[in-house]
Amino acid sequence: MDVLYFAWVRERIGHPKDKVETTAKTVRDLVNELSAKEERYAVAFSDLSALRVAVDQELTHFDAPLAGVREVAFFPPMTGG
Amino acid sequence: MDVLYFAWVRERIGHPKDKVETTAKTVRDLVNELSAKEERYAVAFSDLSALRVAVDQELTHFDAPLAGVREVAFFPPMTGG
Amino acid sequence: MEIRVQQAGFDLGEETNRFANRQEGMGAVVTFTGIVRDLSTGNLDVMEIEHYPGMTEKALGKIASDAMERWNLGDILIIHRHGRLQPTDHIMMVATSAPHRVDAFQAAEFLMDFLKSRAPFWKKEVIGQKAAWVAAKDEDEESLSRW
Amino acid sequence: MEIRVQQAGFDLGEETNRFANRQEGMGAVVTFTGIVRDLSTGNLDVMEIEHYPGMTEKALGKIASDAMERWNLGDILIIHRHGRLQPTDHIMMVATSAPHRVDAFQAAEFLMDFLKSRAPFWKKEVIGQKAAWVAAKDEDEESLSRW
Repeated sequence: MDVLYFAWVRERIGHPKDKVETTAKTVRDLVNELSAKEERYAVAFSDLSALRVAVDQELTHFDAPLAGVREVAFFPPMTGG
Repeated sequence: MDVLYFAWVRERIGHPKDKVETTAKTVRDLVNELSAKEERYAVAFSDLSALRVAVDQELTHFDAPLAGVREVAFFPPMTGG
Repeated sequence: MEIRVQQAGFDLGEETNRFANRQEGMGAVVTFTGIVRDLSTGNLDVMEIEHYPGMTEKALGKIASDAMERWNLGDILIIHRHGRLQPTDHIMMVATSAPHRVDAFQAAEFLMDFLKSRAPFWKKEVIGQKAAWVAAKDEDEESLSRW
Repeated sequence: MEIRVQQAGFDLGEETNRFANRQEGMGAVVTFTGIVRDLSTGNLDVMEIEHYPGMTEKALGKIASDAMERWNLGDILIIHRHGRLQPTDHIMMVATSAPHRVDAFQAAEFLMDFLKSRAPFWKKEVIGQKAAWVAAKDEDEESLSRW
């Protein structure tokens, strides 16, 4: 599964993308798995209310299931326009 | 006093402007005076709810006073834009 | 504030660029353009727009000043044509600039609502030998009540 | 519907004319343009805009389709830049056309509200050696509730 990071999430984690082998059932499980792996992930994910998540390029919530998913992305609230 | 007509009011009356000597106290008095003068005025002014009036180039109502006024204009509701 | 009442056509793109490029510190520009459209009922040949010289400029100036007071704006442009127009001709445009988008949008809508029912323009549609003055819509008058 | 996500600049006037001129039977065109403005706090040197290639186009496509379904529109144009921009550069524009003005205005505001909070763009302001991500505003999220 590709895990992507944008804006300050990318900066805190230090790279834009991970390839992850995971048995995480939900986005939240994946977040916990990544946070346990390294401190910089724990820091980036410390306040989920400041984050948004997209699964296969659709905005969703942290309890979304990951079965069959190819791409998960984490980023702060958008500021386009 | 200049009395101006626009759009179908102008067409019904047959010309765009009258120079009027009047002792009319209000717009409504002026309308009655003009309507009494000739049939085409009476026709043009038959339904005041379908008309608007401007006094010295400001929209106003039919009971507006005419003292010191230089220009009165009658026309249908506007349709610009 | 720039207000022009003119018979001549105008280039929407050029006016939009000229307006946008002279703004300083503005984050948002909104434009509205009114276009002569063909009638659903048939082939419109000509749209004639009559206006009240003198009062037109005053009324548009008042509407623009009211908008400048009411919202945090940088600038306003209003161009309105009169005379004989063809389908697809641009009738008029307004442009607003503001630090933030909500002000630019609100002011542009306000300008259009008041311009429609308070600026002395009258449209006449000519189809072949027939000509008919466009009737004002109740909804245009009602839309003023939201401001 | 035309949606472009690009690094290159665009000419607002040309895009506006091109959009307006390809409409048929439309009486109203509304455009919104977002411009990099200098900060009240000092001199902005650069605005960097990051986006999520792939998702950006999908999200904008969805927002535009929703607007087409919801209002009586002729067409929609969305252009959004990414990369490094300077103060006074145009960041993005939307254009809508409709038979009547209310649809064109409403759809343009709807597009902007959703584009702000639902399309994956992130702005970073660079002043000298300092850089800061622009924080999302609560009011932008709240403005979605009116639709």
